[in-house]
Parts: sequence; C-alpha cells; structure tokens
Amino acid sequence: MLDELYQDIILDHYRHPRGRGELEPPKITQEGFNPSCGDEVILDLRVQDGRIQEVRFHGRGCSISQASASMLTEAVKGKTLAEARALIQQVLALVKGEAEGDIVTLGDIVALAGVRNFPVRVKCATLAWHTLEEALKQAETAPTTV
Amino acid sequence: MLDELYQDIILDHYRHPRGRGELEPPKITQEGFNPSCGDEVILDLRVQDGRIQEVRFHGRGCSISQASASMLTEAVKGKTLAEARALIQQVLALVKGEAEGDIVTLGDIVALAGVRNFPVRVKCATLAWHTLEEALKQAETAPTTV
Amino acid sequence: MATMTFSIDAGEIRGQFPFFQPHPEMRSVIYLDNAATTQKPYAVIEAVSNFWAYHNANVHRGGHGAGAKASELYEAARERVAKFLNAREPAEIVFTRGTTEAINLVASSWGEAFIQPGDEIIVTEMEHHANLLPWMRLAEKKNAKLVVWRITEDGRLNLDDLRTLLTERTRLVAVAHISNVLGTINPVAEICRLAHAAGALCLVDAAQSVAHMPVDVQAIDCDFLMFSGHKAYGPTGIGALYAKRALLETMPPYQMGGGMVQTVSWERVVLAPPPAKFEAGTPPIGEAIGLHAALDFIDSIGRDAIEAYEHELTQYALERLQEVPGLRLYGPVPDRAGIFAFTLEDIHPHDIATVLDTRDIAIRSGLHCAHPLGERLGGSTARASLAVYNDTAHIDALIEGLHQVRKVFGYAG
Amino acid sequence: MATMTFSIDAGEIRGQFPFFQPHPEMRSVIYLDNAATTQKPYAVIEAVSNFWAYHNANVHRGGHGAGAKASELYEAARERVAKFLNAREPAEIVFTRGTTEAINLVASSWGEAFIQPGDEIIVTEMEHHANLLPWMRLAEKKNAKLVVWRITEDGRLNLDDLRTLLTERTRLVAVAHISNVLGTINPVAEICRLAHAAGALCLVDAAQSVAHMPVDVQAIDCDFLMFSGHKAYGPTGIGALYAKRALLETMPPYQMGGGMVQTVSWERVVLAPPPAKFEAGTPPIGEAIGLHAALDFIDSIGRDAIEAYEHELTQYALERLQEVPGLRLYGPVPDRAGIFAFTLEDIHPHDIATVLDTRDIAIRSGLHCAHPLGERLGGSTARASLAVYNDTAHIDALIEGLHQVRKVFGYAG
Ligand SMILES: Cc1ncc(COP(=O)(O)O)c(C=O)c1O
Ligand SMILES: Cc1ncc(COP(=O)(O)O)c(C=O)c1O
Repeated sequence: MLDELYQDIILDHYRHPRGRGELEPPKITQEGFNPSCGDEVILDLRVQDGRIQEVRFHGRGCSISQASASMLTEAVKGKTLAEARALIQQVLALVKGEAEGDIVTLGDIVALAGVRNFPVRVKCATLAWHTLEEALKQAETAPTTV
Repeated sequence: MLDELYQDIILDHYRHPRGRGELEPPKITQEGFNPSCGDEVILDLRVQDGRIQEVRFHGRGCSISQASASMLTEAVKGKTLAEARALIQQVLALVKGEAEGDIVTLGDIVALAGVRNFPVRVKCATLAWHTLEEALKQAETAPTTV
Repeated sequence: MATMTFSIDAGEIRGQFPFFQPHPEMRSVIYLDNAATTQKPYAVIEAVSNFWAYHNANVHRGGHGAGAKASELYEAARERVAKFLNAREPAEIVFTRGTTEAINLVASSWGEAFIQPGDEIIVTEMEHHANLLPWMRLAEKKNAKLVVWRITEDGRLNLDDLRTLLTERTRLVAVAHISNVLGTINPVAEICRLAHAAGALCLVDAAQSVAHMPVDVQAIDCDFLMFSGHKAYGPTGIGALYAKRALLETMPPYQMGGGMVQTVSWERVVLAPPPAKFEAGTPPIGEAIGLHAALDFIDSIGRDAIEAYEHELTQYALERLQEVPGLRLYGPVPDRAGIFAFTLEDIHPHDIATVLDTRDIAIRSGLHCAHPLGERLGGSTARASLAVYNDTAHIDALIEGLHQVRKVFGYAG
Repeated sequence: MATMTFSIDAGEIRGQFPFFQPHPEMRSVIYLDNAATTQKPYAVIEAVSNFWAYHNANVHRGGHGAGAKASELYEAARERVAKFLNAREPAEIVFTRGTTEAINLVASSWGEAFIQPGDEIIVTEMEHHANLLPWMRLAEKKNAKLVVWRITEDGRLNLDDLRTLLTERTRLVAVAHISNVLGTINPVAEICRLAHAAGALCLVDAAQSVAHMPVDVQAIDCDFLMFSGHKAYGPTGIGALYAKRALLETMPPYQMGGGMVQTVSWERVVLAPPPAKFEAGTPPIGEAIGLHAALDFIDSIGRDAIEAYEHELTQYALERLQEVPGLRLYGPVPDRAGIFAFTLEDIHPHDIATVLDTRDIAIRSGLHCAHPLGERLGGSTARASLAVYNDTAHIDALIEGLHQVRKVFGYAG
C-alpha cells in the first residue's frame, strides 16, 4: 500500500517539480490551503481565448500535495477551460477511487490513485485541483483581465 | 426526621418572628446571603459598652433560616460580645451535630438541632449566626460608632 | 379522574436509563427536575465511554488514523446537530459549552462588532440570566438601551406589546422559546417575523425546547438559536449555537487559539472560515459525540411523539395540581410546557422541596436563575418539570407529597 | 546500548487503559501523540460514566439530595485541583473548557480591565497560539505593545534577554511551562521573579507540564496558571485556571449567566464571589469529576516518579534518534521534556507521519499550533511525544519506522 502511495513518479515530481514558480502579470492567482495539515498550493494562470496558456505553482506541503500540483501544471497547460474542468472531475474521481473510463490518458496523474487507501491524504492529492477549480471560476467571471 | 426538622417551635418562629424589623441609626447592619437557595438575613445591632443592647432582623427565606434569625434576636439581646461569640459557637456545633455540654440553656434554639440530618439545610440554620459573626467583627473594629 | 391512554410507554423509556434502575446502594428517585438537567440514557454514556476508551485522539490536526477518526466523529456530531435543527449546512453549527456560552459568544462577537450607542436590544421579562446578563452588560458597555418586553398577567408575551417596543433602533430581540419558570411556549416564528420586519435580528434561547418539541431553525427563521446538551439527555460541557451562515461570516472570532486560524505570523493572522473560527482550542470532543447519541435517542422516540406525550402529561398534572388547596401555579394554562412553578400556602419553596426530598421526589426551589421574573412573581417558587420518562405515577406522587407538605406545616389535608 | 532499568513499569500502567488492551476490531496503536492529547485510564472513564448514570444532577441550586451530591462532587473536584497545584484555597481555581479558554478568560477579563494604551505584554517566540493570539488581539484592541521574547539557537529562553525586554510598561509575561514543540522546560519561577521585580504579572501555560512533573503555583509564584484535562489523562471539555485570589477579586466576570450572581434586578447586578463569578451557566460537571479521577491517577504514580521515568525515557529517545541519518531534532539537549519535533532529510513531516501510521505508530506533523515558532524553525515538523505509559519498545518501534520512512523515500538505510 505504501508503495502505491509513494510511487517513484510521485517522489520524482516532489523532488523535481515541473511548473514551479510564479507568472508575471497579467495572471489569475488562486491560493489553496489545507488547514488541517498546512499544505499550501498557489496557482498562477494565464488564460487567453478560453484556453490556459501558462500555469505555474508555488507553495509548500507534503510530497502528495506538491507532486499533485506539479502534475497539474503539466496536464492543464494548453487546455480549454472546459477541458480543464473535465480533467478536474476525472482526477477527483480517481483519487476517491471512483474512476471510470479511460484513465490511461491521465499519464503521470494516475499515480495519485495511490491515495485511495489513505483517506487522510485524499485532501493532499486534491488540493491543487480544488484550487484550480476556484481559479477557473475567476477566469470566467473576469475573462477580460487576461 | 421531618418532625424533628419542622418542630412546632420552628414553625411558630417562622410565622410569628420575634425581633423582626430594623433599628434606627446608630446601628451596625450586616447582610447575610445564601446564594445556593436565596435565603437572606439582615441583622441590625446596637452595641453599647461591649453589650448587644438591641437586635432586629429582616430578610426572607425558608422557615429554618427565618426561624433561626428570630431565635437569634431573642437569644443575644443583652449579651456581651464575648457571650454572643460563645453562643454562636454553641449553635454552630449544635446544628452540625457536634454539640457538647449543656444544651438545655439554649432554650428554643435547641429545635435547630433537627437540621443535623439534612445537610442541605444546615446552611439555612447557620445563616443568621454567621451573619452575627460578621456583625460582631464590625462591632469590634468600629466600637465607637455605636 | 378519567383513565388516560398514553402514546408513549414511559416505563420502557426509563429502561434505557441507568438512573432509573434499582441500585443496591441508592434509593430510587422520582426525578422532576428536568428543566435543570435531564438524566442520560445508556446510549449516551456508552458513546462517550467508547470514544474515550477506543477512539480518543485530538481532532483536526494531521498525523495519524486515530486523529482522523476522532475528527470524523466530531464533524459527524456537527452534521447531526445541523440535521436536528434543520440548519442549511453543518457550518451553521458552532459547538459551545452550553446555552450560556452560546449567548455570550453572540453578545461578545456580534454585539461588540455591530451594536452602536443608542441601539436597542429587546429582552423579555421571563428570560433566564443567560439571556439577560450578557445583554445587560453589552448595553452598558456600548451605551445601548436594554428594552424590557413585559409579560402579561398570565405569564405570556403579547405580540402587540412587541410591536410598540420595536423601533428603528432595535437591533435584536432575544427571547426564550420556552420559559424555564412559567412553561410558556413563545411564538418565536412570529416574534422573528416582527423583528425582521423592523430590521432587527432575533435570537431564540431553545434550552428548554429542543428536547421537548420539534425545533426547525428555517421554519422559525431565527438568526441565532442555542441549546445545552445536558438538558437534552446529553452530557454537560457541550451545547450548540446555530447562526445563519452570513452572520457567522461577518462576526469576529470569540475566543482565540489553536484551530481557528489558517496562518499566523507576527504581522498577520488569517482566520479559518466558520464554524472553526469560533472554536478555539481543543473542543469538547467526547461530549459532542455524546450529544450525537442524545439527539439520536430523542429522534428514536420522535419529537412529535414526545411533544404529544408531554402535553398529555402536562394536562394531567394541571388537573391534579388544582386539587391541592392553597397551591398557586404560575404561567399560562392550559397551553404550556411541562414546567410547573408554584407556591403553596405560606410555605417557603425551599421547605416544600425538602419535604418532597425526604420522599425521594426531586424538584427545585428558588428563583431559577431568572431573578427579575422572580421579583415579578413575588419571590421564590417550587418547580417541577417533566421529561419523556415521567408518567402519571410521578405526578400522583408529587401531589401526595404536596399534601404531606401541607400537613407538616399544619394545614388541614 | 547499555541495559537500563526503569523506575516505572509502563506495561502495568498500560493495563489501566482500555486504549491499550487488545480489541477484536481494532489494531493496537503505539501512541506517541501525547502532547496533543493523552489516553484515559478506566478510572477516569468510569468516574464520568458513574456520575452520569447515578449521581447526575445540576449543581449549586437548592432543592434535592441529588443536586446536593452533584455540587459536593463538583466542589470536591475543585479542591482536588487546588491541592494538585498547591493553590492556597479552592477559590483560586476556576474551571474552564481547557487551557485556551483559561487564557482567553484572563486576556478578556484582566486584560480588558487593566491593560492601558502603551502597556507592554511579553510573549515568547515558542508559544502555542492559545498563549499568543489572545494577547495579539488584546494588544491591538488596547493599543498596547506585544513584545516578543525570542528563543536562542538551541530553543531556550535566555533570562538576560528577558531582563532587557522588561520595562516599567510591562504588565504581563506570558510563557509556556513546557514548549509543545521544542520540549523546552522553561525556568518559570525565575521568570516570575523577574516579572514581579519589574512590576509585571506572570502567566504560566502549564498545558504540557502538569501531567509530567510536579507543578506548585506557590513555589513558582505565578499569578495565573492553566492546564487542560485532556492532556492530563482526563476528559475533554474541562481545564482549570489558577489565579491568585486578590486578582480574581478585582477581575470583572468573563461570561455572564446563571450561577455567577447573587442577585439581579433590572437596576443592579450583585456578582458572586470568585470562583463562582467566573463560572456562568451549567459547568462541565461530569468532566470536572473525570478530571478529579485523572489527577488521582497521576498522583497514584507520583509526579516525581513520572518526571524521573519520562526523563530516563527521554534520554533513551535522544540517543536513539541520533542514530537515524538525516534526522534533525529541534529543541534543547539533553535537558528537556519528552516532546521531540524533528525533520528527516527532505521528507515532508506529513509523509513521515503517514508512513508511521501504516505501522500503527501515532505521531503528529505540522506546525503544532505554533506558527511563528514554525516559521523560525523553517516549517512543519514531525512530533513524537511521551507519556507515562510509553516505554523503550515504543521508541524502538519509532526508530525502526523512521528507517522505513527513509527507505520509502529512497534513502539508504
Ligand atoms: C503549550 C500549550 N498551550 C495550550 C494548548 C491548548 O490547549 P487546549 O487545546 O486544550 O485548550 C496546548 C495544546 O494544544 C499546548 O500544548
Ligand atoms: C431558558 C434557559 N436558558 C438558558 C439556560 C442556561 O443553560 P446552561 O446552564 O446549560 O448554559 C437555562 C438552564 O438553566 C434555561 O432554562
């Protein structure tokens, strides 16, 4: 079970995060925070023509929360808002053990499925994705800022 | 047991309190209050030459507290401060079931012994006497006011 | 007296309470002091013991499985309370020590933030000190005005009186759902409507109601409502405050400490969202779990059924109390809750209670933490109060006891 | 490693706790999260259950025998706490929900009454939010100054630093007896002496000390001291505030409600004397009785013996923790309490806790409600903390677990 949680690919994203950093304005910034364990993920998004052009994250937290954010930056770059929203739903289902359909297309993200057996850690895996959800709401209500 | 608590003499003092009222100044006034049941006894004393010349009580409360105060006014009038203090000790011992020596000299007060078997009611019986204790302290520290 | 058939078998219910089982070292008590605190069913005692024994851990702080389980149980208790009161969401429920703390929380947090000099707070003449003193202090501190809504001769609140008291400066109407002395059941939904129409908020002290009748915060449309676990078959040390989400959002925190913040630095404190914002420090975890079991107990009988049963019992009690010569009952008749404050001849209530106590009948005497009401009624009263485990035999015992009280004090039978 | 002989048989002590007995449905846990909350002995659980079952009644209100018995038990618990802390009299003990509420009580009551603009309050850099946020808020409200007493590199407080911080405007020094992160045992008697010499009061947060060493308020000569039942083998929902009688006399009440007044009329409120003045509403009665049993449990072993035993265990733990490569321990060595905050390589503490949890070892990770200290230390830590029922086998299991953590994260054994 531990092996499933801490797969090499998770540790690799934890130690060598992709997309770590901040964007220059104009951007959408959304903070995510998990008060019960202190995990923090801050997402910077640049959205243009309904598409996520650029995405970066910073913050700090456990391997799961940070690896998840790192994977997110890889996965959503270039996606439309609708595609990103669909992906969020897929990932949330995956980590809660409710995944349906083709999960192979998720790539590295599939590794997050290991949290299924660690209820306490599900929040770590989903933090970045819930944060993205909020960021997308911003993108909709203020589509002209970027 | 109930008969012992509510002896005729107690009910008589409750319904026909002796010494009920207030004194004109100069006087010593001392309030006594039992927060757990709301019993209230206020004593007015006139002390001269180390002797209790006059004593009155008012207030409200249960039969035991009011009868006890009524008996007190009868018992301490004319007593020296030292005699009153000795009497207080005798009465406190009596109601706690620790009476020693000659209790016949206590007169009506002996009826208060009935509370011995009602621990909740001991405070009612002693209220007036503890109030007197405080009043006597006043009499000592301010002997010239009266 | 006509035979009555009752909708609830109180004997069966007493079977669920250790307090009512024969005990080798203790005399069995006819317990008629339920407005002070109720007895606890096995289910409640065991829920608490079981938590201490096997699931004990602190909540809300990452780390281990036991902690996660404790947090889950604690939050499940919050959901249970929310459902019990028909709140819109669990986040509208703040756990407190009891009714008193809940009202103090509102008076301190909401009161200090939003009450201005000259504002008016309406309290009723029948309030318990818990719903009086915090407002007296707030009014004094803020130079606001405490407006007293007097009761009628028969111990009710007249809505027309409220209409004349409400002004544009009224900020709050604070009222008991059921009076802990008079047994009056106040029309709180109507009171809230009038308060809202005047632009004021409405707080309902439900300490005496939640265990005895259905209470629906959305139907009442109150802004604040609170109760104590220990008067609803639950443990001491726990109670709940309901407040509308929008209010909790704007209210400053009450106590400060761990668990109610997201981040703290020397420069800046970021508060947690409600309800966490109002729950500083380790909460009463075992007690919340006990409260959960208590509400399950209540709903296992059904609040409609409890209300109907206690109403029948109340009517029986009213009838029988009338038989006692020299007994003066306070509060409305016949529509009222099973709380009976009375005096008997010139006998002091404390003496009534003592005589009954020698017969193992537990009632209360005094001013019942409602001194201004006591003044109005003329002083202390004796008070018997019902719960779902009482039955007509208890009332019969009370009546018989009162006859003995008369005898002891020299009154003819 | 040399064989050690220990003064206490922890196995025998675990026998007094249901949590440590084999359970058909639960895995047995090596519990090293005692700084968050301790487990409860049978004696405590039974004292509480027994009260609910057979002696349940509300306190302090006249009427019946059960009520008198409940009051007696509640006041006996107060006397027990007074004796436990060596207070001069029971009236110096106020029951609260816990440490957090006790500090909030002092900050609200004493603070609001006596703190003036420009006054200074000294807190240490190692405080728990409970002993930080109430003072931050008070300082902001009163335009007073919060002065931070920084810790040294090795996690201690330097008394010379305090000497330079104390001014004639200092009104209070607020300090933890034992840090809940660093395990530092602070010289509180000396700190009180210096505070008093400067004309300030001294508050000691004893949440982490009372269950682990003798605590004597007269010897420390603190003005305020508080602790939580649940960290001292007792229930949640209960704690105690000690304050010198003279202070309690002058402090205004905290919460308002029943039980803290003598008389109330619309014109005038006459407060009860302390401690009643500070205990509005129905108190946590069952919990106070549980706390009484918890203190009896502690003293049945003896606080000197507990201190000596936990000291030996701490030395053992320090030695063994050193063996783990890449482990960084925070706080002073070797003189400290059995609380060990550490990091391991670049592994996040939350991940450490998860791996240990799969081995049924309960520790905690995070900022431990001491964010400013966390900032100073560089972020989250993992924390193991001892109680009297732990033994070397638990520490061995922890060490083994940490080796596995290393392995899972790709570090060589
Ligand atoms: C040093 C210290 N102070 C205060 C507290 C707060 O205690 P409680 O949450 O029981 O109020 C704790 C425990 O979390 C602590 O360790
Ligand atoms: C109407 C009412 N409000 C408030 C309270 C106070 O409740 P508690 O003492 O549980 O805080 C009581 C009970 O005494 C009550 O009857």
